[in-house]
Amino acid sequence: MKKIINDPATVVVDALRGMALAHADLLDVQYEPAVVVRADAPVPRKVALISGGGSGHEPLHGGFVGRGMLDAACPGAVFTSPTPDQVAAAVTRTDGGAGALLIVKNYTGDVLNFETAAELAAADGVDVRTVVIDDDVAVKDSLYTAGRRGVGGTVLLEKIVGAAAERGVDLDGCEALARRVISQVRSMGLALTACTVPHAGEPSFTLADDEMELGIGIHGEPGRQRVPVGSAEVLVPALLDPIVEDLPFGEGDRVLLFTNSMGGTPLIELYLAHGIAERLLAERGITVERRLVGPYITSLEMQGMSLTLLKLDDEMVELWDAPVHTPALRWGV
Amino acid sequence: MKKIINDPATVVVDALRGMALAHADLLDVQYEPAVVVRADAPVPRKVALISGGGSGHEPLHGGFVGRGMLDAACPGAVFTSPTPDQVAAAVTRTDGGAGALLIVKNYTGDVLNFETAAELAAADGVDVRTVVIDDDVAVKDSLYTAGRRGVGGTVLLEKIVGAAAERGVDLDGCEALARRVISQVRSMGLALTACTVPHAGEPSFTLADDEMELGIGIHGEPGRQRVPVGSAEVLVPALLDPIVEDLPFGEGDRVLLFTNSMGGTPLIELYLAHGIAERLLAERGITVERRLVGPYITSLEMQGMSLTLLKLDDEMVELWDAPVHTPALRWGV
Amino acid sequence: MDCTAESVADAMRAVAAVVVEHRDELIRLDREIGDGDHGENMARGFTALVSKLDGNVPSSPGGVLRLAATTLISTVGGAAGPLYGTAFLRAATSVGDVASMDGAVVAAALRAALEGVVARGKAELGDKTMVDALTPAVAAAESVAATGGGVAEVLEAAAEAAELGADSTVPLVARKGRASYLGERSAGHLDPGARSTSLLLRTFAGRAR
Amino acid sequence: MDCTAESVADAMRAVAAVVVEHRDELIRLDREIGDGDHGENMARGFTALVSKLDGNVPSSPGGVLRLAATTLISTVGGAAGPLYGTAFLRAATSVGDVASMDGAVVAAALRAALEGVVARGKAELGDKTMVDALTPAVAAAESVAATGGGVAEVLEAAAEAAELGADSTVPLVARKGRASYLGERSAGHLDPGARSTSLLLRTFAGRAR
Ligand SMILES: Nc1ncnc2c1ncn2[C@@H]1O[C@H](COP(=O)(O)OP(=O)(O)O)[C@@H](O)[C@H]1O
Ligand SMILES: Nc1ncnc2c1ncn2[C@@H]1O[C@H](COP(=O)(O)OP(=O)(O)O)[C@@H](O)[C@H]1O
Ligand SMILES: [Mg+2]
Ligand SMILES: [Mg+2]
Ligand SMILES: [Mg+2]
Ligand SMILES: [Mg+2]
Repeated sequence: MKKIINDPATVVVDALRGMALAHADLLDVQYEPAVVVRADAPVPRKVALISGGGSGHEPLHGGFVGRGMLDAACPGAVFTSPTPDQVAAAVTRTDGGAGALLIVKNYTGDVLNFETAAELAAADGVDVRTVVIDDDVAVKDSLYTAGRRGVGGTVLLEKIVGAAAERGVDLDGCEALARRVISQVRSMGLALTACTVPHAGEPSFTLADDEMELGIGIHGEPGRQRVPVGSAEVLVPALLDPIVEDLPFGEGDRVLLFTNSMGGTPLIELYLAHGIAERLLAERGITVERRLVGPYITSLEMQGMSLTLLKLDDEMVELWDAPVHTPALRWGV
Repeated sequence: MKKIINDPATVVVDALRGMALAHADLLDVQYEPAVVVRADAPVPRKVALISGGGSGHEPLHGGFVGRGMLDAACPGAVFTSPTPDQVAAAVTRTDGGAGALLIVKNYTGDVLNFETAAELAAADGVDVRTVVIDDDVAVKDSLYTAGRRGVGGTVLLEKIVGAAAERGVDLDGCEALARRVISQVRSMGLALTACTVPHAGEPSFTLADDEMELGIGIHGEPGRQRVPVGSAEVLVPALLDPIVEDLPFGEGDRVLLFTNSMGGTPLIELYLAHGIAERLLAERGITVERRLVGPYITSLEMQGMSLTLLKLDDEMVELWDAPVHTPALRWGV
Repeated sequence: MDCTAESVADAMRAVAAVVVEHRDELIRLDREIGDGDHGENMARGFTALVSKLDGNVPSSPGGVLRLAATTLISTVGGAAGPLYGTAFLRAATSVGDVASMDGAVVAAALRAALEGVVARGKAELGDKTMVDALTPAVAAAESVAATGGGVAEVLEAAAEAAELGADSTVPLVARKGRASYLGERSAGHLDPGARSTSLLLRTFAGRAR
Repeated sequence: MDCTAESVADAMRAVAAVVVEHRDELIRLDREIGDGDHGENMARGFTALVSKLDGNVPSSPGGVLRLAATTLISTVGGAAGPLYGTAFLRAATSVGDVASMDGAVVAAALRAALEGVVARGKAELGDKTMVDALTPAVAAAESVAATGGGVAEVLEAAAEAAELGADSTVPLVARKGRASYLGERSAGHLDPGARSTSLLLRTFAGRAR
């Protein structure tokens, strides 16, 4: 394992210290328990948007804290969901009197820990709602699994609902919008290499030189299927087709295409893949109206990528374009 | 070699196609010869800022084309400087009547190709100036080498001079400012893993599990010294000390600290390293007034990082803060 | 033996040592069909519990169990944190404020723990989770307690059954937790949470002797 | 033999084939002390030259050399592009518009090429660059031409000297180009540009026989 770290047990806190210094104008970082809070929190009469999950997916979620997106993020240990007291502290710190919306990615650990936190916060009299995002089409037979995982769609959800909350939409409205985004977003990812969790010290899995994991999650957990690596012309439809067919997306649909790096895949490959995905969508008569290309929801140093497709309507486009000022996404300000 | 590509010979053009689709509002991409041009070029009476170099360092340089930064970028083959006709075409496309400033990283190939292009453009009657950036303190004995390489300082140079050009500073002024930045910026990098150039198909070098290359360039060329990997508390000063001692930077100096990933190092490690660098600078009485943290000048999928330190004055701070609207850097708009 | 607050606290310290010792094994098991953090999560949680117990042991066995619950909930994270946390919380409630536990109290506490885990995680027997270790352990504990067995006998029976239960997860296809994403590929691996449950019970049994 | 535009064009086609054949070797050499692109750069440039020559061969040897120069400059990039480009440009100028070259014209063209490379790249003998192959080649060519040698003899002598010159770069510490960043670690490796220069001259010599 080669990493720029000190003690594996303190990686998250050590990184938070650097993040706090790098973005002191935007973020207020608490350590006991660990919470990344918007510098001007609580914002009076604004719905507080809170998310979190295991660390190792940076910039998700801490990089999305700030005006027009999250009010707080709760970073767990690497690939381990945060504890309820982190989430409860986040609610307390950001509650502006309009309630809090918890954005939870669908993993057993995340769901259980946020559930406990919601009980604690409700006991404190805060109106807390929870939405669970499960956009990963790679997980089949959800009856026989923990259900579809929350992956790339989370970034789009946080941006769009973040913009609504910033505009003063109330808790009911934010919750309904979040559920609408969840119902219209689908993702799938692949890994060319594994990643190494610092405290584990060894890669999560091993792939031969000509193999990839199709349908990988974002936690270094193996994917659904190990298949031979192909050219980009083969890989991109292997992700895109299941996504399109799942919702399904069809001719005439307007979409946001999010081409994401798992961390180790460089931008030159990502742009290359993005170009192919746009071409394939055009061939299906689907209009790409907005796009996001870059490493926004990652798995440490894993090489690989994911595609996310969100069916847009006018309101979502407007909310996507609305100002955002966070470490990782910034426009309109 | 595992990459999301088709034919290694067309990687750059294939990636440019995706980039053009992803950023159609900002960029106009030409293919024969390959040039990434600001969508609203030429901007009348504005000095045209042009840079370029081998591809594989994304987002450098194409990701820095746009308002407040570059007017055009010339992407060569991967790790191969562009040809003179690319640069000449960039000058022709962006010349707004106020002349052009070529920003060249100090590598034999880049210098020679831009030199030829400058001759071609001058023959066409355009006032062309060239500045060569050589901020890599890892290269010693510059009398016996091709001189120090241009690395991380390039990003800061392009942002600061780009802001000046956008404000209407003339060619003399832009050139003088560029030379001032070059005189005050220093960098150094390290690699934990090698990268693989697509057409080569094999890693540029091999490192044992406990080795790193200190003083790595950005082209997968081996560094000056192969040393054992240490903890972040050892690695960060190994980069920072030679930088601070070179200029030298001293107590009371105001600086911009740029903590850069070589591509494969994830943000969690980068923030961790950034935090240590800030602490070490504070211990030396050096004030970090601005910072940039992320993968902005990379070596494909290489794991590693670099630090860049720029001594600031009021004018540079103001120009750094000025609006910029490019694919990779965006604020104030 | 006397099953007082002090002896439950000692058992918790012993569990912490065992979990730390088996940290890498649990990580490896979780790497195979999960995300490789189970050993680290459990070690972090029980290490935190040990420092909380230092010089500050609650006055009843139930108090120690409650402290274990809140500490695990606030330090473990992941799926295991809330599940083990709920297990200890329900056990604590079941034990109440008795000063010393006997075999029947222990068996009832185990039953409450199992019910908590199932209430939280909704896993059924055969889903390849810690429930597969805990369910037979509870049954064995109850049958020994029903015939008047003491704490040592109850826990010995539970530990033995948990080991067999954990081993029974190997051929199973996971239907809950992270391993379920693997589908058929999860078969052939021991479930890390079932393994940690059997380690816990084995250690408790060892201290009760 | 007759050294006309057609035969120079044929020689360029032969060079392209040889460069493509040695592409991986040149990449490997450049990977060791550079950035691993020299073989790809040269193959790209000469392949482009071959398509330009298809059905459109300039009317004089000088014209072919000039076409080689502009094509290499606009397709090779890196250090090698401008250096080989300048070399062919200066050679073309030196040859002028003669319809066929003799030994003396070839030797003079090689001298002009060397001067162009040195003017552009400022490398001295012993800096571990293509100059170390080209310099002895020019000297050998000139001495054969001075005693009335024909094109074939002149190029044979140049090729032989270039090979020795290229080999002589192995122990050197680079002081120019990318290899110079390695300092002492550049010693023990053959310079890729010197190797490609010797391949070019060997191929020219082969076609001249
Ligand atoms: N729904 C569930 N019910 C019971 N146990 C579960 C459930 N989901 C997961 N587990 C247990 O949790 C263990 C994994 O714990 P851990 O690795 O710490 O959490 P995570 O899966 O969040 O990384 C599994 O091996 C399994 O025994
Ligand atoms: N200043 C110079 N003068 C002469 N030859 C040089 C000089 N710099 C580099 N070279 C030659 O160029 C070769 C490298 O070419 P190439 O790999 O194509 O370009 P780059 O170094 O830009 O990647 C070296 O092996 C060396 O022979
Ligand atoms: Mg986990
Ligand atoms: Mg090169
Ligand atoms: Mg786990
Ligand atoms: Mg090279």
